[in-house]
Amino acid sequence: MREVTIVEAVRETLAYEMARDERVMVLGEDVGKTGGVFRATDGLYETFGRDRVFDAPLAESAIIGSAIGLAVSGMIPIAEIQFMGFTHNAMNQIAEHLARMRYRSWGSMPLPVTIRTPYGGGVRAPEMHSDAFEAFFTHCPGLKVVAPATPADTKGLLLSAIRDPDPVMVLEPLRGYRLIKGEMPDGEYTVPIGKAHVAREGADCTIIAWSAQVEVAKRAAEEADKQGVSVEVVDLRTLVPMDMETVCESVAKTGRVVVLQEANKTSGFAAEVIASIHEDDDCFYALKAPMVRVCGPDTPYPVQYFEEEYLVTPDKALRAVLKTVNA
Amino acid sequence: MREVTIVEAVRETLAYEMARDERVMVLGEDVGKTGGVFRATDGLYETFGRDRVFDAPLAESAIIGSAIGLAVSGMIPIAEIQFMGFTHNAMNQIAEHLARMRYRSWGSMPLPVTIRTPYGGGVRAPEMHSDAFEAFFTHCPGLKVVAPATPADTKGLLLSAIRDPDPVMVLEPLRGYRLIKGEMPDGEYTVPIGKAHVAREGADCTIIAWSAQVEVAKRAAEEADKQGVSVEVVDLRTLVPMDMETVCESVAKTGRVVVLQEANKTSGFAAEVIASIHEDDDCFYALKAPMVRVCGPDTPYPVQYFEEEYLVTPDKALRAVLKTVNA
Amino acid sequence: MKTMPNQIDFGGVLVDAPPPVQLLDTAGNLRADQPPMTDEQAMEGLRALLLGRRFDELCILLQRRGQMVTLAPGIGQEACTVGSAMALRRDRDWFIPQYREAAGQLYHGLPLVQAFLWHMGSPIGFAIPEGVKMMPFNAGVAGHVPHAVGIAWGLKQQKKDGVTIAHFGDGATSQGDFYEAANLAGVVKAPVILFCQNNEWAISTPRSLQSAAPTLAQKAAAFGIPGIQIDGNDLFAVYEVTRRAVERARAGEGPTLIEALTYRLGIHTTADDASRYEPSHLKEDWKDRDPILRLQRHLERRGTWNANIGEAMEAEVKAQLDAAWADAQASPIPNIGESFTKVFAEMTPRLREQQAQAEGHDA
Amino acid sequence: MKTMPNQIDFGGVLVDAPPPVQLLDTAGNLRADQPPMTDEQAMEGLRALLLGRRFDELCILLQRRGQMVTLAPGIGQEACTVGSAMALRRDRDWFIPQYREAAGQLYHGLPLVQAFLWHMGSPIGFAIPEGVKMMPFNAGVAGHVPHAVGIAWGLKQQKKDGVTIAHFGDGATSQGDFYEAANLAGVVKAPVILFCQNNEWAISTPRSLQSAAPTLAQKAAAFGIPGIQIDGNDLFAVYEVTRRAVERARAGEGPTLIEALTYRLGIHTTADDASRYEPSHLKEDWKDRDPILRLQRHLERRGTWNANIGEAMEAEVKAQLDAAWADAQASPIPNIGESFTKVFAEMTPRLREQQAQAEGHDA
Ligand SMILES: Cc1ncc(C[n+]2csc(CCOP(=O)(O)OP(=O)(O)O)c2C)c(N)n1
Ligand SMILES: Cc1ncc(C[n+]2csc(CCOP(=O)(O)OP(=O)(O)O)c2C)c(N)n1
Ligand SMILES: [Mg+2]
Ligand SMILES: [Mg+2]
Repeated sequence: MREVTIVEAVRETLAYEMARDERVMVLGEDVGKTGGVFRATDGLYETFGRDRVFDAPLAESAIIGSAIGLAVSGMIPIAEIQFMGFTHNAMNQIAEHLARMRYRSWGSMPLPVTIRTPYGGGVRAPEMHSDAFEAFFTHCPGLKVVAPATPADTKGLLLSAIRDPDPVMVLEPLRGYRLIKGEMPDGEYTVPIGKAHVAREGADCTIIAWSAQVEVAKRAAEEADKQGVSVEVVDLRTLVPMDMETVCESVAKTGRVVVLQEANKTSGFAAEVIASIHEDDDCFYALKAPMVRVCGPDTPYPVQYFEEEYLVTPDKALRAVLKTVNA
Repeated sequence: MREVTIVEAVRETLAYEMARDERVMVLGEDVGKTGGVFRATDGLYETFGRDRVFDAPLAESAIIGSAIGLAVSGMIPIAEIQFMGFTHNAMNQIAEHLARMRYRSWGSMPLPVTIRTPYGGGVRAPEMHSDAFEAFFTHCPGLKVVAPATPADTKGLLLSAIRDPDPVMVLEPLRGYRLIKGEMPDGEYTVPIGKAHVAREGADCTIIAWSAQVEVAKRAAEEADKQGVSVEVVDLRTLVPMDMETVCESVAKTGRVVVLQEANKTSGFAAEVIASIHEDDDCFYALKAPMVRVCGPDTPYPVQYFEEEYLVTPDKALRAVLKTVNA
Repeated sequence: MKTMPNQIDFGGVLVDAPPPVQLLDTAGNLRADQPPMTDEQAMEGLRALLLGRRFDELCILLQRRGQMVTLAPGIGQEACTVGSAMALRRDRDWFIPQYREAAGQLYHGLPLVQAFLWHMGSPIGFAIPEGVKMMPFNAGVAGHVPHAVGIAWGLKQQKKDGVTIAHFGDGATSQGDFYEAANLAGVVKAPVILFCQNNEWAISTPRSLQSAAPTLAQKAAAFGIPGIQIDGNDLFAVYEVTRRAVERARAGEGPTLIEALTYRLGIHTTADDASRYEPSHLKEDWKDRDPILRLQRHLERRGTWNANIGEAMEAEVKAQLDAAWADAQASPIPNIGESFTKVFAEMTPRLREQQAQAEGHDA
Repeated sequence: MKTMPNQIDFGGVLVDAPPPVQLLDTAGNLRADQPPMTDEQAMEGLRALLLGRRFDELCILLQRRGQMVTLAPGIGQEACTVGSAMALRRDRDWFIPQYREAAGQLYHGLPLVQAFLWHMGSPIGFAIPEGVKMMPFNAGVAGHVPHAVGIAWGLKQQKKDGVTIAHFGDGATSQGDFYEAANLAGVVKAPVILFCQNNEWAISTPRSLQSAAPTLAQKAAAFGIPGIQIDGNDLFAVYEVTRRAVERARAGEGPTLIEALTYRLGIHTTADDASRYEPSHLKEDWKDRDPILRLQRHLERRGTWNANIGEAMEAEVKAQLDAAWADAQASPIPNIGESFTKVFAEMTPRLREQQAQAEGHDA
């Protein structure tokens, strides 16, 4: 175990799997010599060469579309989209083709494609560079969606994603790339897709979070502790398929739920979390108070002036916790 | 008042507004001579000429992207996307540009653009021609989304959309184009964006629906009547902004909620409806039983063999009503 | 600085687009020293054209009777798909269809029964059999072009000796995916043939409204790859030009864009009504350029074909179609429950639950 | 069939791409009979180049000090944006930027204070003042190209006498939106200039990996419109070729694609580290071709410019920048509450609620 950042976890995992399996290749904008704009592919070009670490033309739809073909031909492509906002440019390939090919071909054409993309804001980036619309990918049947919060989970989930016979979107916490540090196991290490994780135990209220929001949740929990409220934090890790078992266990214990979501509120993934808990009889009857969402407002992601006010903060999360605990 | 179909309502509304305001133009694939693949623009080409009824090259992103420019230049463009599935190809223009331009330009560049598209399945069309991912558009700040269920609402909402200073997605019930008939007022007639409508009064349970699901809801309500259960049907009409007032009034009355959604379940708009009701204190404490979603399964929209089994039927809706009433 | 209809303007340098390649004229005369294939091969090609034609005709009939779903026949365009498929090696080269290529797909190895099942709306029609190098038909215009490029690129990387061909229409050349993929193909020198069937229409939109480019072949200039315009109703021209492009691709020289001039002698799809927009004389004008007639005329002149042989061929094709159609009808109808197993390699908990519901286990 | 580096292959017909248009060589010698503009205009152009250069330099400095957000300077490329803006009429022609065009935007009417506010991350920097024919900068590569085409098309439909110009980079020419929009522009003969600044890099991706097309100008062939390659560090060539394209557009003859050869003498953005990928000699090679130096050399030879005049101009530009920067800093900081009012013309109930929350009314 070593302490690494998220971006180091990504890089080492890619290097590990590329060394192990020569079918694995990386393609995307600027993934080559410069090692990706966040250095997530740093050094791969030098080790594995241009064919397996491919600086693609500036065309997201062609990146995903050709990754589909590469997979059909026998390769295991990992496509990087430089910022999540630009997955919009490839939406047709992702939602209509990548996600549906196994189904369309009635099982005859599985696509082991991984899409990695930095996700969310908080680093004062320009417009379109801070998008968080994971909800949409979770609404595309045929796609799995993971959103790790720690370096270890980043390694474990990325490795699982690459080896998964189906397409997986790996949403990497942009603002955590360098800020979030943590222990990461060496060598073989996978985290199963579809398993949530209790990141912190507590008794009075459950905060459900994923990706960068897990940090926010933990800080809110610490604050809550000082006020005598014991908060459990469930890190979903995987959004599709969601681990209702772990969620319901926590809800059964605390009876109170706060969901954190960086994206703008309306139709975000928090709504699915709430609806899923609501419609699960065991979960529902354990609830002692209405669940609360803490989300970004329904404006576009703002320019840098308002960024901090836009984001979900430990303070906002704490207020929601106290509200539900006192409801 | 005359009885017309949905597609006739669309056509007459377009003709009405184009005659009234010469800035209004229609662009899309095959909207010209052939009058659109559903004949929604039939006759417009002959009346208003090629410039205002423009057969675009087969390029959805250019259709929406150029509509943005047309609006900036002073036109009022109505873009038709031939089937909703192909809005995926224009997602970057819709989500990143059209929806955000007013905000990006800090209010200086409003975009009065209307996007019309047939939405949903049920007509045994090929793959990608039956998509229903309204949820995504409702997650794009800056977009309004309407989904009429009747010819009168189609006219009223389409007219409001064209005149709205902001971009509006008009989702037209594909399978209702010819099947749904109803009275439509002549001349000036608008339905305000953001107002739901109680399509049927009832006392024991509220079904919330939109677009083609309103018909399904009504039929389920009739069946329920026979079994002594009185069902109220709320036709949302507008998804963004959602009319929580009308919804909550109905919930306060019945205390029970079933939401119908044609799209696959996970992260669909029904989740937002449920989360919104759940977090509204007045609504929440009026609930006598957990709310229920009735949705499409989380598979891609199927080939024709399974289409009927995939869709939400009055029978499935009825079962949900009975379940919640007996809960 | 004005360009003439067939001229291309490069910063003031005007270039004439060369005329389309033709090896057989409408009357069936050979316009080359040698035919590009043996008479035997030509007869095999003729039979494939006929099978495609009769398959499409039968399916339209069955569709009108309610036994099939909306479909897009390739009537009049069969030389494009068959001729190009003949230039491939089935065991290693990939044929990536749009939705109008049944003739070529059958030639390349799609079992006839599956083609019927596809048009019946059965999911089994989409399951590509082991060993058949093909993707299922794609209803989204141009979306498959990057797939074809990706496959070709992957084969090259793995040093597998294969090329791919993607078929698409004139309308598809307006889609971002076509351009992005073709540009990428040029960069990686992917062994791919981009085969555009310019049938003059994209539903009701005429070729002239699709692009101001006088030829679609010249779009190749945007990608730094060769582009060539051919007579798409001439099996020999299609075969020979594709064959050369395949050779080029196999030799590592990269992609080629082929624009085949053809015409939709049938219908756009069974859901379309062309009388609303298509000038009736156009179809008439093109009837005489029918690729089947043309090849028959040529082979008749060579003594390889005559009316009797033609009849026998028709009977054989009919018998083959009837047998496959019977098989298709007898094919088991998959259960909706099965569809839940096709989303992922393993069902998620939610899918399992939904499967149980759909199968009525929890009604 | 192999093409030479600058050749285009049309079905076997090989065409040489013409050399880039140049009116001023590196030494400042005029390579034409007449300069395309008066000395007065040229001095105005020089001042605009300088203002753009000093603005960018100042902003980089301020960014390094933490007073500005990530930004993309146009250092070395100013002749492209200023020269093309000089060919427009501010009161009716539209300038549609990507993100690297401050020099041209300032020339076309963007108030300097707003340019500062933009780079400070203030939303006010994005509010286009009444009467300025411009869209706010676009962070999504090529996404604005269809907007420019749409504006041009709309002006034409409304018989308003205006043209539009869209600026974008070499990388942008790989995006579907560029191709789709340019193709549409050809079809509707939109009065638009598609101005590609080929600065040899898209972040770390060299031009050679962006497309196999030997020139980007030849992509015009795909759209049936003229394409022309020019020296982008030559203000005269940029101005003159753009002017002719504008004239053509105004006369109803449709769009032109211009590829300007230039180089990113500065940085990609303040977030990039070019030392990781850029061979250091390249920037050195290009330094002598600096568009400002070149114009100064020319004007010095004509007796219009000398070191003293240059110093005065520098001082004037500096004073202008200092004043505007002071204004920008004094500009009121908008309240987050205001941002809720910019989503729609009227706030929705939910936005009103969220506004109240954000302003702490319901804490
Ligand atoms: C991306 C996309 N947009 C729109 C459609 C609807 N559509 C189906 S076929 C067609 C015309 C296609 O024309 P072309 O590419 O020339 O092929 P053809 O049908 O003539 O073979 C259109 C617009 C679609 N299937 N996909
Ligand atoms: C659609 C999209 N994809 C990716 C990016 C990330 N990105 C920002 S600038 C850039 C390179 C652009 O290169 P080019 O078009 O040549 O313009 P230049 O920066 O050289 O002026 C990339 C990939 C983006 N902004 N938009
Ligand atoms: Mg066609
Ligand atoms: Mg560049």
